[in-house]
Amino acid sequence: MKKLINDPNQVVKEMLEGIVAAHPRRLKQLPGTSVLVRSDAPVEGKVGLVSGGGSGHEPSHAGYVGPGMLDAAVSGEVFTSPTPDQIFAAIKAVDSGKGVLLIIKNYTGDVMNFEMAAELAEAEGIAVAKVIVNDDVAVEDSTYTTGRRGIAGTVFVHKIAGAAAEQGASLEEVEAVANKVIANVKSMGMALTPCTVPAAGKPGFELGANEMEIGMGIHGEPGIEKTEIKTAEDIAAALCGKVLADLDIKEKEKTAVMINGLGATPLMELYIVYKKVAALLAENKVEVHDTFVGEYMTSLEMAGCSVTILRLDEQLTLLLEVPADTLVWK
Amino acid sequence: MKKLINDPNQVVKEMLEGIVAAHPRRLKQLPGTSVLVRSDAPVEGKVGLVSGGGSGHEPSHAGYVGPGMLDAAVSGEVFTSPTPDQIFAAIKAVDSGKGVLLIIKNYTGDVMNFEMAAELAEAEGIAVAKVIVNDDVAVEDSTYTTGRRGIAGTVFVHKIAGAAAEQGASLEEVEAVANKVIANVKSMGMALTPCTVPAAGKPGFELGANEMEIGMGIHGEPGIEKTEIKTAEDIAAALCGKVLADLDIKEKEKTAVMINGLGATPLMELYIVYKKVAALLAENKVEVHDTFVGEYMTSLEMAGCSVTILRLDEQLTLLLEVPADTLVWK
Amino acid sequence: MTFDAACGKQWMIAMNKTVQEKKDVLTELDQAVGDGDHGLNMARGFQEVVNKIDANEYEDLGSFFSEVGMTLISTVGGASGPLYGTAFIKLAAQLKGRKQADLPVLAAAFSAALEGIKARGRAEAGDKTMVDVWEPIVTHLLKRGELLQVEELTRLAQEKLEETKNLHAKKGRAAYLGKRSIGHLDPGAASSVYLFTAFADVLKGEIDNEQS
Amino acid sequence: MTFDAACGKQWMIAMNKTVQEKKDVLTELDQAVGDGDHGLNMARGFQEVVNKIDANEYEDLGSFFSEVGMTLISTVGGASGPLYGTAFIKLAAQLKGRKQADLPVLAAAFSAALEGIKARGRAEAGDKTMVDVWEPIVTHLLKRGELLQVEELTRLAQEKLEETKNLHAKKGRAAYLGKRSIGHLDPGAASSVYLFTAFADVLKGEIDNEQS
Ligand SMILES: Nc1ncnc2c1ncn2[C@@H]1O[C@H](COP(=O)(O)OP(=O)(O)O)[C@@H](O)[C@H]1O
Ligand SMILES: Nc1ncnc2c1ncn2[C@@H]1O[C@H](COP(=O)(O)OP(=O)(O)O)[C@@H](O)[C@H]1O
Ligand SMILES: [Mg+2]
Ligand SMILES: [Mg+2]
Ligand SMILES: [Mg+2]
Ligand SMILES: [Mg+2]
Repeated sequence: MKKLINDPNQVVKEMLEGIVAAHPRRLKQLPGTSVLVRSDAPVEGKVGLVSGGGSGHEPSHAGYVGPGMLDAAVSGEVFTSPTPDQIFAAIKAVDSGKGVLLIIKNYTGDVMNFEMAAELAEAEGIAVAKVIVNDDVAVEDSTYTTGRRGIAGTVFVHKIAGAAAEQGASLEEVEAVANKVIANVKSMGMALTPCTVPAAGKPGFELGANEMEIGMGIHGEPGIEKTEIKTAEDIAAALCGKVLADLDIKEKEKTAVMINGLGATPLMELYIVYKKVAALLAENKVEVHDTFVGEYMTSLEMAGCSVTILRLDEQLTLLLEVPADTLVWK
Repeated sequence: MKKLINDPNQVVKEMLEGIVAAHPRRLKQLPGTSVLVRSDAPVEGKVGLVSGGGSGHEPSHAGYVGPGMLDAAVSGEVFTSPTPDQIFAAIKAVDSGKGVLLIIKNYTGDVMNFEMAAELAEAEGIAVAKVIVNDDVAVEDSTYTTGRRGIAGTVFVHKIAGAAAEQGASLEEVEAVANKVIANVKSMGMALTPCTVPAAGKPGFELGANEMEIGMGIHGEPGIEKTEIKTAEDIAAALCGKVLADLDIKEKEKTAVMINGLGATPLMELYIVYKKVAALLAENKVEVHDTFVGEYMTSLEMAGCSVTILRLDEQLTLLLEVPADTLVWK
Repeated sequence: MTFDAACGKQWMIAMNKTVQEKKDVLTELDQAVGDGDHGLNMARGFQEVVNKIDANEYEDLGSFFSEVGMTLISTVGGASGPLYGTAFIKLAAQLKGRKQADLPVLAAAFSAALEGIKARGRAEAGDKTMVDVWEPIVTHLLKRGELLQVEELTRLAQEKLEETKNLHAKKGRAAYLGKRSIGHLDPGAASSVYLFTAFADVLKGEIDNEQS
Repeated sequence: MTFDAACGKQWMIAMNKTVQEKKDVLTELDQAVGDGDHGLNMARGFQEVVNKIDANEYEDLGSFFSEVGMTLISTVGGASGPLYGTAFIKLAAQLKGRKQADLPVLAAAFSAALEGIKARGRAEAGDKTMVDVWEPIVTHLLKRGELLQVEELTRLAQEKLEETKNLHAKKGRAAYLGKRSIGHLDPGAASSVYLFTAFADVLKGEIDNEQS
């Protein structure tokens, strides 16, 4: 394990201290917690947005805290959902009386911890709504199982729900638009190399010198299948094909596209992937309104990428375009 | 070599196509070249700024093209300076009659190719000025040698010279402020893992499982020495110490700091490094006006980081704060 | 046999000891089907439980288990934190005000704990989760009451863990693997075996004490 | 012995053949002290040179070498592109209007090429660059004139390359290594050996032709 760290058991704590030291005008840390909130929280007359999850997905989630996006990001240990007390602290810190929306990625742990926090908040009379992001089409969708994972598409939920909240929408309205994004956003990822949870000290899985994992999650969880490495074009076609099919997108529909790097993939390679994705969308006569290429939802130092497509209507387009002022999304 | 590519010999071409496909409103490619210019180039009444170098440093340099920063980025093959004809094409495309500043990193290849391009441009009557960035304190400074390399500090030159140009400064003024940044910016880097030039197919150097390279450049060129891996704190202290000593910074002086990831280093680790850098600067009573943590000048998928410190006076502070509108710096 | 807060402490200390020793085993199980943090999560949580309870005295089993549950909830995170946390909170609710409990009372409390896990996790037996150990153990405790042989408990837990190997995961992170989850043990079921083994050891100690 | 554009073509074809074969060798040398692209740069550049000249006829040596130089300048990049490019442009300037050249004329032209390299790169002999091969070769060519023995050329180039091993680099990317550059051959000196070896082979062919 080669990492720029001091103590594998202190990485989250030290990272949060580093973030706050670097961006004191933007972010503050709730004392004694792993919660970062925008420095002017709670914002009067605005629904509060809380997201979070395990650490190791940076810039998610602190990178999206700020005007026009999230009010708070709660960080758990690496790849481990934060605990209810932490989430509850975040909810209290961002509630201005207009209620709080929790944006949760669909992992059992996250769902349970956020639910427990919501129960605590409701017991104190705070209005809380929850949305659960499940954009990962790599996973079979079924009501009998946990369902699909939430991955990079979550960032679009942050952005669009954040814009609605900033414009003064009610909790119900913000929840509704967040759910609209969730219904219209799909993603799929792949990995070329594994990643190592610092405290675990060894890679979460193995891939041969010539292997890749298709349908990879963002926690080193195994994906759909291991195959031989393919070209960027084949990979783009596989990911994009499954996403488009699942979205059931029609000609002339408008989309936003995200090519997300998982941590160690050079931007150069993400753009090479996008070149093919753009060609496929053009072939399918799908309109691309805007494109985002970079690291938005990572998995430590994993090499690989995910492709996310969001179907846009007029409301979503407008909200996507509202400027935000966060570390990553401006 | 595990890469998301199609053909190792086409990576630059395909990347540029991907960038233009993704950001058609921001950037356009000069036909038949590897030059990306801001879509409204040449901008009337503004000095043009051209930077570039070998590819593999993304988001440098195309990520900094746009209002308030560069007018054009010229991309060579991976880690290979672009050729004079390409640079010349960029100069012609961004010159509005007010002259063009070339921002060159101090590598023999870059210097010679940009110089030859400048000669071609001057022969056509275009006023050209050149500045050479040499912020890497890892390298001995001497008039008998090539001198120091240009690394991540270059981004501050782009930003500040870009702001001056956007405000209507003359070529001489833009050149002067660029040189002021260069005189006041120092960096040093280190690597945990090597990187692989796609067409070479194997890593540029080797590091043992427990080794790191201190003073690493951004091309996989060896650094000052190989040592055992140290903690993030020790590494931060080593890099920051050398940079501060070289800058000869005094108490109460104002700075901007950049912790730059070389490609595969998680943001988490960069912030852990920054935590220590912030502590060291506080100890030295150095004021940090602004901090930038992320991937600004990479070296393909190398793991490692560099620390850059820029001494700010009032002029540089104001210019640093002017908003830019580029892919990476806003 | 009666079980009091002192027994509870012994139980948690024994559980923590096992978990610290087996941290890597749990992590490896979780690497195969999940995200590789279950050993870290359990080690962090039960260490904190032991730190907390060590310093304190407890009036009754309710306040003891409540402390355990709250500590797990606020230090473990992930899926296992709320689940184990809920289980202990349910034990606490059932045993509130009791200084000690006999086997039938404990069995009823474990039954409530199991219901708590199932409600929180929306999992059933067969979904390849900790429920696959908890449910047969609770059934057994309820059935045997005072007649419980502690060795049966340990053996049964271990058996049920082995059976998770052939299951196709429906809940938790392993569910994302679909059929590829078959052939691996469930990490939470494994940590549950440690929990019931530690419990059985405490019972055995008590029974031996009483008999001597 | 006279040298014309046809000889020039042979020279470039031979050089390209070697460079393609030795691409990995050059890359490895450059990985040790630089950024590992010298083999790729040379292979890209001389391939393009061969593609360009193959299709064309050249009136004189000037237009031939000018094409070679411009092609290298616009396809190689890096440090070696401007340096080799400048060298050929200087050859072109010296040989402008000449259909053919004898050894003393060629020697003078190479001398101008060397000056071009040194002016462009601001390097001197001893700085561990291609100049460490070029300078002694040019001196030798000037000294021997018509009396040149081609084997001497190849041997001398090879010898001078070996000597770069013990030099401490002052120019080019290897200079960043400081003392750690000692013990490695200079990649550009190695490609220069290929260039002069290919040149010597063409001369040898011409001489053999004339004698037969
Ligand atoms: N819905 C559920 N119901 C019951 N148990 C579950 C559920 N989801 C997960 N588990 C248990 O939790 C264990 C995983 O715990 P852990 O690795 O600590 O959390 P996470 O999965 O969030 O990383 C699984 O092995 C399983 O036994
Ligand atoms: N200033 C210089 N003068 C003469 N030759 C130089 C100079 N700098 C570099 N070289 C030559 O160029 C070679 C490196 O070429 P190459 O690897 O293609 O370019 P780069 O160093 O830009 O990657 C060196 O081995 C050396 O022989
Ligand atoms: Mg987890
Ligand atoms: Mg190079
Ligand atoms: Mg887990
Ligand atoms: Mg090189």
